[in-house]
Amino acid sequence: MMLDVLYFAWLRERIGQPRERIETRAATLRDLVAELADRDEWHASAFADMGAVRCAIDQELADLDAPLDDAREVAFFPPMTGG
Amino acid sequence: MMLDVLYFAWLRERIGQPRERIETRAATLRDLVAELADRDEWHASAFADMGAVRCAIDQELADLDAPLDDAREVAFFPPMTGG
Amino acid sequence: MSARVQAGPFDLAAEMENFGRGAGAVVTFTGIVRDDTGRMLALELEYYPGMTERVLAEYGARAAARFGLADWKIIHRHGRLNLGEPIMMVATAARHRRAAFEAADYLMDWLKSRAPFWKREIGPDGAGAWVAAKDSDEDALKRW
Amino acid sequence: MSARVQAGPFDLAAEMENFGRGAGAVVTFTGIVRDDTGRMLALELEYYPGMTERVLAEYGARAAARFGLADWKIIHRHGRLNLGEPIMMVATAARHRRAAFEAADYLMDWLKSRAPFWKREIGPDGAGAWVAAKDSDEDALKRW
Repeated sequence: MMLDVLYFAWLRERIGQPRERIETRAATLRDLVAELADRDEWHASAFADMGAVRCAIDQELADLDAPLDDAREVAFFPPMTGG
Repeated sequence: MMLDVLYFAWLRERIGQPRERIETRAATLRDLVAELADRDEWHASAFADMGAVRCAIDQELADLDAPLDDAREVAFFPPMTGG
Repeated sequence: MSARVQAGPFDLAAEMENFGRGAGAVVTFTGIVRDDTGRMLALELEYYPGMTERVLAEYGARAAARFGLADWKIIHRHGRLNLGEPIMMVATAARHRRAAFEAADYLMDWLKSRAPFWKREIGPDGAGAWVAAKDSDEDALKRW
Repeated sequence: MSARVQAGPFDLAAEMENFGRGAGAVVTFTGIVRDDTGRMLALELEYYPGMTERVLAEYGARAAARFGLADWKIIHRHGRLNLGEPIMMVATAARHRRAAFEAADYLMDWLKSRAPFWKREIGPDGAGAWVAAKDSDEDALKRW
Protein backbone atom coordinates (compact mmCIF):
# COMPACT_ATOMS: atom_id res chain seq x y z
CA MET A 1 0.00 0.00 0.00
CA MET A 2 0.98 3.65 -0.42
CA LEU A 3 1.69 5.53 2.77
CA ASP A 4 2.64 9.11 3.65
CA VAL A 5 5.31 9.09 6.33
CA LEU A 6 5.88 12.34 8.24
CA TYR A 7 8.83 13.28 10.45
CA PHE A 8 9.05 16.05 13.02
CA ALA A 9 11.77 17.82 15.00
CA TRP A 10 15.09 15.92 15.18
CA LEU A 11 13.66 12.94 13.29
CA ARG A 12 12.95 15.28 10.38
CA GLU A 13 16.49 16.64 10.63
CA ARG A 14 18.18 13.23 10.73
CA ILE A 15 16.17 11.91 7.83
CA GLY A 16 16.61 15.15 5.91
CA GLN A 17 13.01 15.62 4.82
CA PRO A 18 9.66 16.34 6.46
CA ARG A 19 7.74 13.62 4.60
CA GLU A 20 8.01 10.90 2.05
CA ARG A 21 5.54 8.76 0.19
CA ILE A 22 6.40 5.08 0.32
CA GLU A 23 5.10 1.72 -0.86
CA THR A 24 5.01 -0.84 1.93
CA ARG A 25 3.57 -4.17 3.00
CA ALA A 26 4.37 -3.67 6.69
CA ALA A 27 1.61 -5.04 8.95
CA THR A 28 2.43 -3.00 12.04
CA LEU A 29 4.26 0.17 12.96
CA ARG A 30 7.13 -1.98 14.24
CA ASP A 31 7.46 -3.66 10.83
CA LEU A 32 7.37 -0.28 9.14
CA VAL A 33 10.11 1.11 11.41
CA ALA A 34 12.33 -1.91 10.62
CA GLU A 35 11.74 -1.41 6.91
CA LEU A 36 12.47 2.35 7.05
CA ALA A 37 15.57 1.92 9.25
CA ASP A 38 16.96 -0.41 6.57
CA ARG A 39 16.78 2.23 3.86
CA ASP A 40 19.95 4.22 4.61
CA GLU A 41 22.12 5.50 7.43
CA TRP A 42 19.95 8.59 7.96
CA HIS A 43 16.82 6.55 8.53
CA ALA A 44 18.83 4.14 10.64
CA SER A 45 20.06 6.93 12.90
CA ALA A 46 16.56 8.40 13.26
CA PHE A 47 15.17 5.06 14.42
CA ALA A 48 18.18 3.94 16.48
CA ASP A 49 16.48 4.57 19.84
CA MET A 50 12.76 3.88 19.60
CA GLY A 51 12.36 4.71 23.28
CA ALA A 52 12.76 8.34 22.22
CA VAL A 53 10.28 8.14 19.34
CA ARG A 54 6.49 8.53 19.40
CA CYS A 55 4.23 7.46 16.54
CA ALA A 56 0.84 8.36 15.13
CA ILE A 57 -1.35 6.56 12.61
CA ASP A 58 -3.69 8.87 10.75
CA GLN A 59 -3.02 11.55 13.35
CA GLU A 60 -3.84 9.37 16.36
CA LEU A 61 -1.09 8.33 18.79
CA ALA A 62 -0.33 4.64 18.37
CA ASP A 63 2.16 2.20 19.83
CA LEU A 64 4.59 0.08 17.85
CA ASP A 65 2.35 -2.98 17.85
CA ALA A 66 -0.52 -1.10 16.26
CA PRO A 67 -1.61 -2.60 12.91
CA LEU A 68 -1.34 -0.34 9.89
CA ASP A 69 -4.51 -1.74 8.28
CA ASP A 70 -5.56 0.83 5.71
CA ALA A 71 -3.62 3.74 7.22
CA ARG A 72 -2.91 6.63 4.89
CA GLU A 73 -0.53 8.66 7.04
CA VAL A 74 2.03 7.68 9.65
CA ALA A 75 4.10 10.15 11.66
CA PHE A 76 7.24 9.81 13.80
CA PHE A 77 8.32 12.42 16.32
CA PRO A 78 10.01 12.93 19.71
CA PRO A 79 7.94 13.20 22.92
CA MET A 80 5.84 16.35 22.71
CA THR A 81 6.86 19.55 24.44
CA GLY A 82 3.81 21.80 24.19
CA GLY A 83 2.54 24.47 26.55
CA MET B 1 -10.81 57.06 76.27
CA MET B 2 -12.41 58.20 73.01
CA LEU B 3 -12.97 55.48 70.43
CA ASP B 4 -14.38 55.38 66.93
CA VAL B 5 -16.62 52.33 66.55
CA LEU B 6 -17.44 51.20 63.00
CA TYR B 7 -20.19 48.82 61.89
CA PHE B 8 -20.51 47.01 58.58
CA ALA B 9 -23.20 45.07 56.69
CA TRP B 10 -26.09 43.86 58.88
CA LEU B 11 -24.45 45.18 62.05
CA ARG B 12 -24.56 48.66 60.50
CA GLU B 13 -28.21 48.14 59.60
CA ARG B 14 -29.25 46.90 63.03
CA ILE B 15 -27.46 49.70 64.81
CA GLY B 16 -28.71 52.24 62.28
CA GLN B 17 -25.43 54.05 61.68
CA PRO B 18 -22.06 53.21 60.14
CA ARG B 19 -19.98 54.66 62.98
CA GLU B 20 -20.14 56.39 66.32
CA ARG B 21 -17.63 58.08 68.56
CA ILE B 22 -17.83 56.91 72.14
CA GLU B 23 -16.18 57.45 75.51
CA THR B 24 -15.29 54.14 77.18
CA ARG B 25 -13.19 52.57 79.90
CA ALA B 26 -13.54 49.04 78.53
CA ALA B 27 -10.30 47.06 78.90
CA THR B 28 -11.01 44.44 76.23
CA LEU B 29 -13.20 44.01 73.17
CA ARG B 30 -15.46 41.77 75.26
CA ASP B 31 -15.98 44.55 77.79
CA LEU B 32 -16.69 47.00 75.00
CA VAL B 33 -19.29 44.72 73.44
CA ALA B 34 -21.07 44.33 76.79
CA GLU B 35 -21.06 48.10 77.22
CA LEU B 36 -22.39 48.75 73.70
CA ALA B 37 -25.05 46.00 73.91
CA ASP B 38 -26.40 47.73 77.02
CA ARG B 39 -27.02 51.02 75.20
CA ASP B 40 -30.35 50.20 73.50
CA GLU B 41 -32.28 47.44 71.78
CA TRP B 42 -30.60 48.09 68.41
CA HIS B 43 -27.14 47.61 69.82
CA ALA B 44 -28.40 44.63 71.81
CA SER B 45 -29.75 42.94 68.69
CA ALA B 46 -26.52 43.58 66.75
CA PHE B 47 -24.45 41.90 69.45
CA ALA B 48 -26.94 39.14 70.34
CA ASP B 49 -24.92 36.39 68.64
CA MET B 50 -21.21 37.10 68.90
CA GLY B 51 -20.43 33.87 67.05
CA ALA B 52 -21.59 35.71 63.93
CA VAL B 53 -19.52 38.83 64.58
CA ARG B 54 -15.89 39.54 63.75
CA CYS B 55 -13.88 42.39 65.25
CA ALA B 56 -10.92 44.53 64.33
CA ILE B 57 -8.83 46.88 66.45
CA ASP B 58 -7.18 49.65 64.46
CA GLN B 59 -7.92 47.71 61.28
CA GLU B 60 -6.35 44.45 62.46
CA LEU B 61 -8.53 41.39 63.13
CA ALA B 62 -8.71 40.75 66.86
CA ASP B 63 -10.54 38.34 69.14
CA LEU B 64 -12.84 39.27 72.00
CA ASP B 65 -10.14 38.93 74.62
CA ALA B 66 -7.86 41.40 72.91
CA PRO B 67 -7.00 44.41 75.11
CA LEU B 68 -8.06 47.81 73.78
CA ASP B 69 -4.98 49.57 75.15
CA ASP B 70 -4.70 52.82 73.25
CA ALA B 71 -6.88 51.75 70.32
CA ARG B 72 -8.38 54.55 68.26
CA GLU B 73 -10.74 52.57 66.03
CA VAL B 74 -12.72 49.39 66.60
CA ALA B 75 -14.87 47.71 63.96
CA PHE B 76 -17.59 45.05 64.11
CA PHE B 77 -18.76 43.09 61.08
CA PRO B 78 -20.03 39.71 59.90
CA PRO B 79 -17.60 37.08 58.53
CA MET B 80 -16.10 38.40 55.30
CA THR B 81 -17.38 37.36 51.91
CA GLY B 82 -14.81 38.69 49.45
CA GLY B 83 -13.73 37.29 46.12
CA MET C 1 2.83 44.16 42.79
CA SER C 2 -0.28 46.08 43.68
CA ALA C 3 -3.71 45.85 45.26
CA ARG C 4 -6.58 48.24 44.86
CA VAL C 5 -10.29 48.67 45.56
CA GLN C 6 -12.47 50.61 43.18
CA ALA C 7 -16.13 51.13 42.27
CA GLY C 8 -15.69 51.21 38.49
CA PRO C 9 -14.94 48.36 36.11
CA PHE C 10 -11.40 47.26 35.25
CA ASP C 11 -9.93 46.34 31.89
CA LEU C 12 -8.15 42.98 32.01
CA ALA C 13 -6.04 43.83 28.95
CA ALA C 14 -4.85 47.17 30.29
CA GLU C 15 -4.12 45.60 33.67
CA MET C 16 -2.03 42.86 32.06
CA GLU C 17 0.07 45.29 30.03
CA ASN C 18 3.67 45.02 31.28
CA PHE C 19 2.54 42.61 33.96
CA GLY C 20 5.05 39.96 35.00
CA ARG C 21 7.92 40.85 32.66
CA GLY C 22 10.52 38.11 32.65
CA ALA C 23 8.15 35.48 34.07
CA GLY C 24 7.34 32.29 32.21
CA ALA C 25 3.79 31.86 33.45
CA VAL C 26 0.92 34.24 34.13
CA VAL C 27 -2.37 33.16 35.69
CA THR C 28 -5.43 35.38 36.02
CA PHE C 29 -8.64 34.76 37.89
CA THR C 30 -11.73 36.88 37.30
CA GLY C 31 -14.80 36.58 39.50
CA ILE C 32 -18.11 37.51 37.87
CA VAL C 33 -21.50 38.33 39.42
CA ARG C 34 -23.57 35.18 39.04
CA ASP C 35 -27.13 34.39 39.98
CA ASP C 36 -27.49 31.17 41.95
CA THR C 37 -31.03 31.89 43.11
CA GLY C 38 -32.82 32.92 39.94
CA ARG C 39 -34.05 36.07 41.67
CA MET C 40 -30.93 38.22 41.77
CA LEU C 41 -30.33 41.32 39.65
CA ALA C 42 -27.17 42.63 41.23
CA LEU C 43 -24.78 42.41 44.14
CA GLU C 44 -23.95 45.24 46.49
CA LEU C 45 -20.48 45.09 48.02
CA GLU C 46 -19.54 46.98 51.13
CA TYR C 47 -15.92 47.26 52.30
CA TYR C 48 -13.78 48.78 55.03
CA PRO C 49 -11.76 51.61 53.47
CA GLY C 50 -8.22 51.45 54.77
CA MET C 51 -8.35 47.97 56.24
CA THR C 52 -9.46 46.29 53.01
CA GLU C 53 -6.63 47.75 50.93
CA ARG C 54 -4.13 46.83 53.61
CA VAL C 55 -5.36 43.23 53.85
CA LEU C 56 -5.26 42.78 50.06
CA ALA C 57 -1.68 44.09 49.92
CA GLU C 58 -0.71 41.88 52.84
CA TYR C 59 -2.02 38.70 51.20
CA GLY C 60 -0.38 39.66 47.91
CA ALA C 61 2.98 40.06 49.64
CA ARG C 62 2.49 36.81 51.50
CA ALA C 63 1.74 34.93 48.27
CA ALA C 64 4.76 36.53 46.59
CA ALA C 65 7.08 35.31 49.36
CA ARG C 66 5.57 31.85 49.58
CA PHE C 67 5.41 31.08 45.86
CA GLY C 68 8.32 33.19 44.64
CA LEU C 69 6.17 35.39 42.45
CA ALA C 70 7.73 37.74 39.90
CA ASP C 71 4.59 39.89 40.06
CA TRP C 72 1.05 39.96 41.42
CA LYS C 73 -2.00 42.18 41.18
CA ILE C 74 -5.33 42.24 43.01
CA ILE C 75 -8.26 44.45 41.99
CA HIS C 76 -11.54 44.25 43.89
CA ARG C 77 -14.64 46.31 43.20
CA HIS C 78 -17.23 47.62 45.63
CA GLY C 79 -20.69 49.17 45.29
CA ARG C 80 -23.47 47.88 43.09
CA LEU C 81 -22.49 45.30 40.45
CA ASN C 82 -24.96 43.89 37.97
CA LEU C 83 -25.21 40.26 36.88
CA GLY C 84 -22.38 39.38 34.53
CA GLU C 85 -20.09 42.18 35.71
CA PRO C 86 -16.58 41.29 36.91
CA ILE C 87 -16.26 41.68 40.70
CA MET C 88 -12.55 41.18 41.10
CA MET C 89 -9.39 39.85 39.57
CA VAL C 90 -6.17 38.34 40.76
CA ALA C 91 -3.10 37.92 38.55
CA THR C 92 0.10 36.08 39.42
CA ALA C 93 3.35 35.76 37.48
CA ALA C 94 6.08 33.25 38.21
CA ARG C 95 8.96 31.49 36.55
CA HIS C 96 7.03 28.22 36.42
CA ARG C 97 3.37 27.49 35.95
CA ARG C 98 2.81 25.48 39.12
CA ALA C 99 3.77 28.45 41.31
CA ALA C 100 1.58 30.86 39.34
CA PHE C 101 -1.45 28.53 39.58
CA GLU C 102 -0.99 27.81 43.26
CA ALA C 103 -0.48 31.45 44.18
CA ALA C 104 -3.69 32.50 42.41
CA ASP C 105 -5.61 29.67 44.04
CA TYR C 106 -4.14 30.58 47.46
CA LEU C 107 -5.04 34.24 47.06
CA MET C 108 -8.61 33.41 46.10
CA ASP C 109 -9.03 31.13 49.10
CA TRP C 110 -7.81 33.87 51.43
CA LEU C 111 -9.76 36.67 49.81
CA LYS C 112 -13.01 34.68 50.06
CA SER C 113 -12.83 34.45 53.84
CA ARG C 114 -10.46 37.17 54.96
CA ALA C 115 -10.80 40.19 52.68
CA PRO C 116 -13.08 42.74 54.38
CA PHE C 117 -15.97 42.74 51.89
CA TRP C 118 -19.63 42.01 52.53
CA LYS C 119 -22.02 41.10 49.77
CA ARG C 120 -25.74 41.65 49.59
CA GLU C 121 -28.08 40.33 46.93
CA ILE C 122 -30.30 42.82 45.17
CA GLY C 123 -33.53 41.38 43.78
CA PRO C 124 -36.46 42.89 41.88
CA ASP C 125 -37.82 44.19 45.23
CA GLY C 126 -34.60 45.93 46.18
CA ALA C 127 -32.02 44.99 48.77
CA GLY C 128 -32.21 41.39 49.93
CA ALA C 129 -30.21 39.15 52.21
CA TRP C 130 -26.57 39.57 53.08
CA VAL C 131 -24.60 36.65 51.63
CA ALA C 132 -23.54 34.34 54.46
CA ALA C 133 -19.95 33.15 54.70
CA LYS C 134 -19.64 29.50 53.71
CA ASP C 135 -18.05 26.86 55.90
CA SER C 136 -16.53 25.41 52.75
CA ASP C 137 -14.68 28.70 52.16
CA GLU C 138 -13.33 28.63 55.70
CA ASP C 139 -12.32 24.99 55.26
CA ALA C 140 -10.49 25.85 52.05
CA LEU C 141 -7.95 27.83 54.09
CA LYS C 142 -6.76 24.64 55.73
CA ARG C 143 -5.25 23.57 52.42
CA TRP C 144 -2.48 26.14 52.82
CA MET D 1 -15.27 26.52 23.11
CA SER D 2 -12.43 26.67 20.62
CA ALA D 3 -8.83 25.67 19.97
CA ARG D 4 -6.50 27.13 17.40
CA VAL D 5 -2.88 27.18 16.32
CA GLN D 6 -1.37 30.31 14.81
CA ALA D 7 1.99 31.91 14.06
CA GLY D 8 1.08 35.46 15.06
CA PRO D 9 0.51 36.93 18.50
CA PHE D 10 -2.86 36.89 20.25
CA ASP D 11 -4.58 39.61 22.22
CA LEU D 12 -5.71 38.39 25.62
CA ALA D 13 -8.31 41.15 25.92
CA ALA D 14 -9.88 40.48 22.53
CA GLU D 15 -9.90 36.75 23.23
CA MET D 16 -11.66 37.27 26.55
CA GLU D 17 -14.39 39.47 25.05
CA ASN D 18 -17.67 37.59 25.45
CA PHE D 19 -15.81 34.63 26.89
CA GLY D 20 -17.68 32.57 29.48
CA ARG D 21 -20.94 34.50 29.60
CA GLY D 22 -23.02 33.40 32.55
CA ALA D 23 -20.06 31.83 34.38
CA GLY D 24 -18.98 32.97 37.82
CA ALA D 25 -15.27 32.30 37.43
CA VAL D 26 -12.79 32.71 34.59
CA VAL D 27 -9.18 31.53 34.80
CA THR D 28 -6.53 32.26 32.18
CA PHE D 29 -3.06 30.87 31.86
CA THR D 30 -0.47 32.47 29.57
CA GLY D 31 2.86 30.82 28.87
CA ILE D 32 5.72 33.15 27.97
CA VAL D 33 9.10 32.44 26.33
CA ARG D 34 11.61 32.39 29.15
CA ASP D 35 15.36 31.87 29.15
CA ASP D 36 16.54 29.29 31.66
CA THR D 37 20.01 28.94 30.17
CA GLY D 38 21.18 32.52 29.81
CA ARG D 39 22.04 31.82 26.16
CA MET D 40 18.64 31.73 24.49
CA LEU D 41 17.25 34.41 22.20
CA ALA D 42 14.13 32.69 20.96
CA LEU D 43 12.19 29.45 20.71
CA GLU D 44 11.18 27.76 17.50
CA LEU D 45 8.02 25.68 17.71
CA GLU D 46 7.16 23.00 15.20
CA TYR D 47 3.73 21.36 15.12
CA TYR D 48 1.73 18.76 13.22
CA PRO D 49 -0.94 20.60 11.21
CA GLY D 50 -4.20 18.72 11.49
CA MET D 51 -3.29 16.51 14.40
CA THR D 52 -2.31 19.35 16.72
CA GLU D 53 -5.59 21.24 16.28
CA ARG D 54 -7.53 18.01 16.76
CA VAL D 55 -5.67 17.11 19.96
CA LEU D 56 -6.16 20.60 21.43
CA ALA D 57 -9.90 20.48 20.70
CA GLU D 58 -10.09 16.98 22.17
CA TYR D 59 -8.49 18.00 25.46
CA GLY D 60 -10.66 21.09 25.64
CA ALA D 61 -13.79 18.97 25.25
CA ARG D 62 -12.51 16.48 27.79
CA ALA D 63 -11.87 19.25 30.35
CA ALA D 64 -15.32 20.72 29.66
CA ALA D 65 -17.01 17.40 30.39
CA ARG D 66 -14.91 16.60 33.43
CA PHE D 67 -15.11 19.99 35.15
CA GLY D 68 -18.47 21.16 33.82
CA LEU D 69 -17.03 24.16 32.02
CA ALA D 70 -19.29 26.89 30.64
CA ASP D 71 -16.58 27.81 28.13
CA TRP D 72 -12.95 27.12 27.25
CA LYS D 73 -10.39 28.40 24.78
CA ILE D 74 -6.92 27.24 23.79
CA ILE D 75 -4.58 29.23 21.56
CA HIS D 76 -1.09 27.92 20.81
CA ARG D 77 1.49 29.61 18.63
CA HIS D 78 4.10 28.03 16.37
CA GLY D 79 7.16 29.30 14.52
CA ARG D 80 9.84 31.57 15.96
CA LEU D 81 8.99 33.30 19.24
CA ASN D 82 11.33 35.74 20.91
CA LEU D 83 12.06 35.94 24.64
CA GLY D 84 9.16 37.51 26.49
CA GLU D 85 6.59 36.68 23.82
CA PRO D 86 3.47 34.74 24.82
CA ILE D 87 3.58 31.15 23.50
CA MET D 88 0.09 30.01 24.34
CA MET D 89 -2.97 30.62 26.45
CA VAL D 90 -5.71 28.58 28.01
CA ALA D 91 -8.92 30.07 29.39
CA THR D 92 -11.60 28.25 31.35
CA ALA D 93 -14.98 29.47 32.59
CA ALA D 94 -17.12 27.70 35.15
CA ARG D 95 -19.86 28.38 37.66
CA HIS D 96 -17.43 28.05 40.55
CA ARG D 97 -13.79 28.95 40.90
CA ARG D 98 -12.48 25.53 41.92
CA ALA D 99 -13.63 23.98 38.63
CA ALA D 100 -12.16 26.82 36.55
CA PHE D 101 -8.79 26.54 38.31
CA GLU D 102 -8.62 22.77 38.09
CA ALA D 103 -9.62 22.68 34.43
CA ALA D 104 -6.90 25.18 33.48
CA ASP D 105 -4.33 23.26 35.50
CA TYR D 106 -5.47 19.97 33.92
CA LEU D 107 -5.29 21.38 30.40
CA MET D 108 -1.78 22.71 30.97
CA ASP D 109 -0.58 19.36 32.29
CA TRP D 110 -1.96 17.58 29.22
CA LEU D 111 -0.75 20.13 26.72
CA LYS D 112 2.80 19.96 28.12
CA SER D 113 3.15 16.27 27.35
CA ARG D 114 0.49 15.47 24.78
CA ALA D 115 0.01 18.42 22.45
CA PRO D 116 2.02 17.79 19.26
CA PHE D 117 4.50 20.65 19.51
CA TRP D 118 8.28 20.46 19.55
CA LYS D 119 10.45 23.29 20.83
CA ARG D 120 13.95 24.21 19.86
CA GLU D 121 16.13 26.84 21.51
CA ILE D 122 17.64 29.49 19.31
CA GLY D 123 20.89 31.01 20.61
CA PRO D 124 23.26 33.67 19.27
CA ASP D 125 24.77 31.01 16.97
CA GLY D 126 21.44 29.99 15.48
CA ALA D 127 19.39 26.86 16.03
CA GLY D 128 20.37 24.90 19.12
CA ALA D 129 19.09 21.83 20.91
CA TRP D 130 15.56 20.51 20.79
CA VAL D 131 13.98 20.85 24.21
CA ALA D 132 13.72 17.41 25.81
CA ALA D 133 10.46 16.27 27.37
CA LYS D 134 10.65 16.31 31.17
CA ASP D 135 9.86 13.32 33.33
CA SER D 136 8.22 15.72 35.76
CA ASP D 137 5.76 16.78 33.04
CA GLU D 138 4.90 13.16 32.35
CA ASP D 139 4.51 12.52 36.07
CA ALA D 140 2.15 15.50 36.36
CA LEU D 141 -0.41 13.60 34.26
CA LYS D 142 -0.82 11.06 37.04
CA ARG D 143 -2.51 13.72 39.15
CA TRP D 144 -5.61 13.48 36.95
